[in-house]
Amino acid sequence: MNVTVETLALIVVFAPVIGAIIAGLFGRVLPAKVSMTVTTGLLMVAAASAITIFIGYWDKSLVLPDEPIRIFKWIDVAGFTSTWSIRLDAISVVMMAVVTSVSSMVHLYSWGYMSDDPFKPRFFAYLSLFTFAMLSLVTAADFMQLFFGWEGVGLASYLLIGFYFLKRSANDAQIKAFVVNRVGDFGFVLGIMSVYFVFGTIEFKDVFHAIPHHIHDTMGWGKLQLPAMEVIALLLFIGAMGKSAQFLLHTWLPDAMEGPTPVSALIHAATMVTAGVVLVTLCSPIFQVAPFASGVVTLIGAITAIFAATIGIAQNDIKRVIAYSTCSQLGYMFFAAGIGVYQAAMFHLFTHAFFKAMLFLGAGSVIHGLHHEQDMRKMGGVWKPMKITYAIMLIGTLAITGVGIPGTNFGFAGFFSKDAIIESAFAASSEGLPFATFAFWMGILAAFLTSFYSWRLAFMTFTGTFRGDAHGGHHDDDAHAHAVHAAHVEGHHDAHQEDGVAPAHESPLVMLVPLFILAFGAIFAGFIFNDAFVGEGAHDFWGHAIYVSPENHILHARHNVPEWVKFMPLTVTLLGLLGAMIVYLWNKGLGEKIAKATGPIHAFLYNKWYFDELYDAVFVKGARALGDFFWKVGDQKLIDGIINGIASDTNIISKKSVKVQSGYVYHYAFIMLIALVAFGALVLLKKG
Amino acid sequence: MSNLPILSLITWLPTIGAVLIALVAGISKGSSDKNAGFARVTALLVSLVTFALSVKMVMDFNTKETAMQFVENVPWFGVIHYSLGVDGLSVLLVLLTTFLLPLCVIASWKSVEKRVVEYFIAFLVLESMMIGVFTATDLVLFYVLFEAGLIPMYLIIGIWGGKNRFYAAYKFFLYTLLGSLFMLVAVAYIIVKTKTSYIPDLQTFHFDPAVQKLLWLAFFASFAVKMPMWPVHTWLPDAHVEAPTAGSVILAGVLLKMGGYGLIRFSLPMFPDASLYFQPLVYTMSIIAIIYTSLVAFRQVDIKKLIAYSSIAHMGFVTMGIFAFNKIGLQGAMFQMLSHGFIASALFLCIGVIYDRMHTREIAFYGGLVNRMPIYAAVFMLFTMGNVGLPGTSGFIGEVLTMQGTFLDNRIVALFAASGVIFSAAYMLTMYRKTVFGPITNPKLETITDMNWREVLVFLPLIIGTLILGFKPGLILDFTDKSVEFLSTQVLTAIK
Amino acid sequence: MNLASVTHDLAFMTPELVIAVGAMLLVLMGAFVSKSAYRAITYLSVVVLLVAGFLGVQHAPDNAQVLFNGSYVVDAFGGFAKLIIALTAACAILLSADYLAERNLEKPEYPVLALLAVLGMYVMVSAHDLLAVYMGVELQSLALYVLAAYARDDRKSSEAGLKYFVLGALSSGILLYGVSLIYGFTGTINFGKLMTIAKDTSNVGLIFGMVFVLSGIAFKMSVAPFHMWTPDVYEGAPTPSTAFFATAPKMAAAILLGRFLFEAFGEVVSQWRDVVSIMAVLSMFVGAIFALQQTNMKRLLAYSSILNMGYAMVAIAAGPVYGPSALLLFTAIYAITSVGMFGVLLSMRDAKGKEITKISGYSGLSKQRPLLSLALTIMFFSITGIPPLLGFFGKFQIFIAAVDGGVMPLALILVIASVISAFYYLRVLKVVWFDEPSVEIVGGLATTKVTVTGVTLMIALLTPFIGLIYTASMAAGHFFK
Amino acid sequence: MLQIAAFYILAAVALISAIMVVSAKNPVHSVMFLITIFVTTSGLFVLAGAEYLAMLLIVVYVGAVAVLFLFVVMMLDIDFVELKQGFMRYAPFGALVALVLFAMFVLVASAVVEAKVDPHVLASPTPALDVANNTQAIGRILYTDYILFFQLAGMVLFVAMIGAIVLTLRHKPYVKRQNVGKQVARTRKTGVENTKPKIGEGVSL
Amino acid sequence: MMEIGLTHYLAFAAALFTIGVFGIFVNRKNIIVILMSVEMILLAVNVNFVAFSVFLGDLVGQIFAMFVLTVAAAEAAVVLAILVVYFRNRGTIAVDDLNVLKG
Repeated sequence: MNVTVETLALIVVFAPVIGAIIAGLFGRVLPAKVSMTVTTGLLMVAAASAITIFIGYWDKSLVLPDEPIRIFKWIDVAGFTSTWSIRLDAISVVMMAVVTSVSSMVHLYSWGYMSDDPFKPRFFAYLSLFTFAMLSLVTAADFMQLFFGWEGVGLASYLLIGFYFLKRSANDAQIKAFVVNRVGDFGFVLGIMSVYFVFGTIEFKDVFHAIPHHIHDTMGWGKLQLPAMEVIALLLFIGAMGKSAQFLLHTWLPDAMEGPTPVSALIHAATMVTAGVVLVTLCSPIFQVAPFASGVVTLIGAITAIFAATIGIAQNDIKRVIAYSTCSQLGYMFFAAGIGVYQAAMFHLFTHAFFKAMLFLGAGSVIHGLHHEQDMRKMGGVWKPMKITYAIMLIGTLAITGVGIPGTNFGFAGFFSKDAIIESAFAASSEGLPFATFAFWMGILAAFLTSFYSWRLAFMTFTGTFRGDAHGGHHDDDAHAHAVHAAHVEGHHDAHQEDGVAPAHESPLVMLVPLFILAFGAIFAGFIFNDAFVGEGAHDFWGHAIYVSPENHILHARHNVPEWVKFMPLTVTLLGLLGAMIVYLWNKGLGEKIAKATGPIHAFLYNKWYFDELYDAVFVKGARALGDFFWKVGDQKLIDGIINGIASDTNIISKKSVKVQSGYVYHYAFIMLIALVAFGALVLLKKG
Repeated sequence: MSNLPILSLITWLPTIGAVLIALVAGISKGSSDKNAGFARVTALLVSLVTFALSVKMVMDFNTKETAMQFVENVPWFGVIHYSLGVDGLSVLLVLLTTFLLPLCVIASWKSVEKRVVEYFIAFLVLESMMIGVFTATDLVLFYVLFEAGLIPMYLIIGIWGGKNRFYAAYKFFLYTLLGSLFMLVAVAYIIVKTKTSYIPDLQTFHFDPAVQKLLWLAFFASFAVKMPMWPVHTWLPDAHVEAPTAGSVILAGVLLKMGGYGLIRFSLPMFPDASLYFQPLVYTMSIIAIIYTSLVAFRQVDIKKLIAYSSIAHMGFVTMGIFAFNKIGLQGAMFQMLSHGFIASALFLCIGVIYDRMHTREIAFYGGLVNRMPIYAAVFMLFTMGNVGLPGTSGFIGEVLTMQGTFLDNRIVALFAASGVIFSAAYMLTMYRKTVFGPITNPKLETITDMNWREVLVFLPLIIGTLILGFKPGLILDFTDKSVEFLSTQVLTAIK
Repeated sequence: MNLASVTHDLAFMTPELVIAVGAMLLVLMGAFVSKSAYRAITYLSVVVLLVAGFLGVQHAPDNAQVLFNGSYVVDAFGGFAKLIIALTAACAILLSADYLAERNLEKPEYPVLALLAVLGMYVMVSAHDLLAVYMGVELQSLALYVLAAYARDDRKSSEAGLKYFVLGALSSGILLYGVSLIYGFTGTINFGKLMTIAKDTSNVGLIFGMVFVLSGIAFKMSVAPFHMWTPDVYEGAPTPSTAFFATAPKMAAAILLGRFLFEAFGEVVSQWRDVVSIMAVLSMFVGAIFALQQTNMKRLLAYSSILNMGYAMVAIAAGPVYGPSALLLFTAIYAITSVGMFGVLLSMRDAKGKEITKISGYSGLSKQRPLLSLALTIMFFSITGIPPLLGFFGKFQIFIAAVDGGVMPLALILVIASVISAFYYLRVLKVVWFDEPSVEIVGGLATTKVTVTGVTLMIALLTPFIGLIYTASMAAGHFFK
Repeated sequence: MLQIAAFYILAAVALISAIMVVSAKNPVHSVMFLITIFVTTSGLFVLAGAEYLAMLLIVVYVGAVAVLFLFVVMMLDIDFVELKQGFMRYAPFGALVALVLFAMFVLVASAVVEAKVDPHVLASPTPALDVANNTQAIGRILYTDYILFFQLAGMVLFVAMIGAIVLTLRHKPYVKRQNVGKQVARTRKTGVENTKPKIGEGVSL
Repeated sequence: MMEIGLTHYLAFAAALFTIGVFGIFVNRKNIIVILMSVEMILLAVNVNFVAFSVFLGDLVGQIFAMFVLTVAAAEAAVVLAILVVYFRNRGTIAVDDLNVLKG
């Protein structure tokens, strides 16, 4: 093969954008199939190239260039330089493979899922655009380009969440996603500026090389001086929190489920939300010299993991459950990064991409089969018409709950990555890293909850009897398809209506094939790549991409943790399964009873800890009130009031003083005389 | 060809066109329709030729040079000369002006129905004044043209404006007049003291620091009103709301830039000490502008007002960048001005498109436009994102550079300014959602039509410009580079 | 003083002689030729003025010529002023022709009286002793009193004449009292001698007298607080007379005041700067504030006049070194603009030929008479001082003078007054451009059209060539070192 | 001594008359008191040695101006109005201002003693009495040094003449005036016209 | 000081002037009295001139006074003509009625 890695990388990054441009600009005039074929085809090509690079790198048959591939100069002002580049290192190679493969699967899947939608070209254009943005994010060689991709995926996410533009809730959700992300970006931008302020460059390589010279730098304002590295790390982490929906900035992710399900799979599970993890991993040289910031990462990650899991158990919307699950898993990744096992974080990211995408797509299959019903309370017994989907979902559940046999190399993908994280956390706690102990216990607890809600989902959806009404199942939640669907539904599905069996149908092959492929990943990804990512080969595999300070041996230390620690995750997972079986399989209705019995707690969880309400009251209402205040009081009353007041006062003065002009000669004469006397007196007094 | 007074030509060609229209319309007592047609075509041709000339000028411009280029110099009266010239700071602003004018003419093609002849005369005269402001290298000539623009703009708002146009026109006129007159006093002082009004000479003159402060304030009074900066901004929303679409485009696209240009051209190099002294003041005002007006924009029910407030916020970035006194900040400010010239203009044109159809700018009136106007929705989305400062659009570069420049100088200020990125997203996207997304609820919108080819033609160059500048900011930054560097070193050495 | 020196001196006075002889000849012509000669006389008087104006410049020597034992001075300063006075007066006379004919007032005495008033103004601007001041002022005033009351069947006109006279006579008395004090305390009334005396001795009587004379001239200039007659007289007098009042006499009085203060008291600026400054501020205040309430265009322009004379006072307050050229340039531009504005005012006639003086009558003018409203707009923006119109340069020069002369606070007050005044000018323009027409406006007559067009073109197009006027005013303003 | 007495008497009479001018109810009385002022002031002039002006004052003021006033007062046939309320209301403040003015005048006048005038400054020093008396002295310079003002005074009077005529002269259309030219130019042709009116039509004149 | 000096004359003139001025602005009766007050003012000025002239030994003052006299006569002629015209229009010469023009 004469094709160089550079060429492949270029294909990977730019194939999607070409597809996006074609479908976006000409989608309206070309037949929908053309747009779909072009975008999907190009993504397949990109995926093939990316996987080629990945495999090549993995089996060391391919050497990555040290220098990023420079494409064109973007910004260049006084050392504030950003060049469009493709950075090739372990992180970007892994991410490219993940992104393009998941994305191409999602493209393919969407042929089936979106078959009824009148705006297919637009959808595919957005998907490809997203892929391009994500790729430019993971291959960025400097902070600015990273930010470009960062915002680009934000834009694509915004567009896709609001894809059903007739739906009010979708429109609100898209704005929420964008604005909350912007809050993160606020920190991120400041972080980038701090980087430039401290290092005088924003090129990753130069920055990371220069770190030893700047470890003790401080920055701030006036008397307030803080350690520069901590500040930078924290600010960057705020950005990561936004994108990865971490605790406090998580509120947008569940709402983002308003978008079509393939979008949720691609963006809000497998790729975009992991950008934060990528960022922290990429900046490991900074985080490694910023212990406080790393501690914060650990803490937030751990809180997110448990917090999202608690909410997950109380949700009824199938996609929201998976969304909170995503949130929770991201928490794992973050606390892994926080304690310095970036490799484990990346590993979990990698495996999670497969099984979470698969879960979403499986859920999408169910939703599709049930004509866009998402409420699990109205499901049940779906396994019968959708056996393949059921099987896929079971694999996904096993993968996410991390089923595997400790001490051996047998297990689903999640087993390897999650256990690596939990064990590392324990190892870190014995090293005395901040919040590591907390993270460990939270990880364990979250694993239990993960198992519980994952199985709950599986049981509620697939087993038992169908609880929905035959026709009411499909609803206004898919606004485009609404009109189109009506006929579709009436025509096809009344036929296989049986008692207790869902009026569903198995998804077409075009939707199932991606599921199979992802299932393969979900089963074997952990097994295959365990060694390279977090095992003995980790050091070679990651190379310079991840920096771990010399004192940090957690990745090795995790092998030496006590046995109970190694078995702990599996135990709690099985406990969770047991719990779910008790509540949802064997005792029908127990779920509701528990919910009623724990009234306030359930409400608290069901309402997502009331974060939306809190934010709405504080930020949204606050901003509105402040805006009104500034506008009506500041602008209108005060500023315009003063100005109009001056004008009207002038007018009043004018009205009063014009009376002097009385028309009487003697008044005029008198005034002249007074003036004369006054002027005379003035000069006389001046003379003394 | 090198002897061709190209700057004079660019500057005065529109006026000549205006005179031509006036003469022909005055002589022919024929039907007013015929005159109107003639006025439109002439205005378009003249503005296009002007644009072509300025493109040629930009092509010939030497970006490696810091001195004024294409210099023309003729004694005018006293020490005052009619002297023109462009450097990196002004050359692109000239181009921006000449670029926007043909778009304005096309945008007004059908939407202006009454007094068409006068309208285009006013516009062409205004163009001359605006170009002149950027090409003048004589302080008095600058002032003359700076203020002369008031007359046509007053008439444009007053005659072709909306319901409440008198109030808006008054407010616009009196606000700016007050500001400029203070500047005039300072101009007089400078001329008396230095016996010259040639700007490059003045920039090397060192004023006594105490005097500098007063002069700076006087100049600032004028530029701050023009920018406009909080708290002298309230004329802008009113003016925008009442002005016709093309008037808003010019107002946002060019007139506001005069303030920023003035600060860069005069305040910084001529009064460096005072600029430093007043830096906290400007920072404060900029930050308030960014946060305060963003919050106010959030609450607007009139689309134009919203965009107007957003303009104020964006100009806040410009002032902040300018007063960071470093190259990045200044480059960012220059870029932000030009970029805002594209994006704000385009947004006002977007509003014009639906205003022409429905004659209202109430956000609540609209909703679901995407159903009937997909192309419009896409275009509007692009510029909404540009205004939000999304990377890939020109809006981003300006914001990030000004913030970075400020950050180097003052962390806290940059911190506050960065919060602007959140607010702008919030109000722009909310507005977009309310007007474009959702189902059509207002029956009057059932028959609204998408953009026609003429409207697309107007937007096309703006779209291309916004995107190209977003990806190749060097197109602008290379032009401004030398001049900004010269300026920033000059200022920094003067301060130290 | 012998015959030879009288002949010598008279040679420098050709302009004055032309006017005097012209006036007398025209009176004779009016008396012996039929009534239809009115128009011919009007045009002839315009010719006389143009000739006089031209000669005024032509005969202005490079070095000031002091004539008649130091009573009279012919120099570039006066020459410049004389040209403008003649030009604007000629315009004003031209404006009167059709107006008076339409009202059966077309008597040959009108242009003759105007000519004689101009003669008075010529004496005023050339006066070099207080006797010449007095005679010039009286000659001018007496003619103006008559012109104010000229529409003798109009109640307002005669009231205007009477008011003007009563107050004018009082101001003459004040002026004279001042003159007598100056004379008594110094023994001379000659400006040149006064300067040396004032420099050496600071005498209460002298300064006191100076203030009185200053007040007397300020009255003629309609500077606050001696302005009270202005709006009433402007409103009451026949409009062509008002046009005349608002232009040449203002210029003459301003120049006279300038000369009096600069030449006789130029060495003791501090003695009069306070008074002049107070007057300037008061005038600006009155001109800006009082005008806001006006509904009558003539009154509005009266206050505008007061305002602008306030600006002129700023130039005077700037002192003898920097003030004169600014004073010349400003008052010249003001006078030209002013006569143009009155040209528009005289063009405002309804279908019956009745003049429209209410501002509300201007509504929708732009729809009916676009060119006229364009002219009005240009003039109003010019007098507001908006560049690139001519008015700006006058104001700019005042700023320069104020800075140079160290009266910066006045410049700042000027700024505020300008903005307030812009408000009422804009109010008129708003009515003109934005309101719907209420009455039919038929527009002007031939003579007004000529004047309005001429002035408008001058204001609008002279900007590139402002250097000419500027250089002239600078040269003429340098009479005092 | 006589001089002093004369001065005080004349001055007192003049001032009292002045007050009477202002306060008399009947305008005719006012004119009479005005004449008194002129006459007494004339006396004061004589006392000072300016006899030519004294004479002129009588001739011009009493002979022309005062008579003109009297004539107008009679012609206009004005009612004798009472002093209105306004007078009393404004009088105190007016009087105060007038008093201040007067005080300032006196203050200034008293400073004249210190003022020293350099004789070289004088433009037209009074010649010694043996060279020329007051009238002669004035005559010598009036038509030479002050020829310009003499001419200007002529113009002033000219204006006054034209002004007075133009304001008051009226050509009443119903008054038949003799037009000599017209009478002389009359010929038979123009004088007589023969018409033959039909019945009932009449002749237009 | 038994000698009649310049100050005496000046004081007399000042008094006359003041009374004249006072006459102008306190008068509410008719305009003619105002006109007479004006004449008094001019007379006061003339007294000043003559007094100064005599005491300075300079004729300019008397010449000046003469011209003042002339002008005063001319003024009187003009003003009385205006007054007559005014009376014809209004039928009154009361000072208070002279206020159609105001504001």
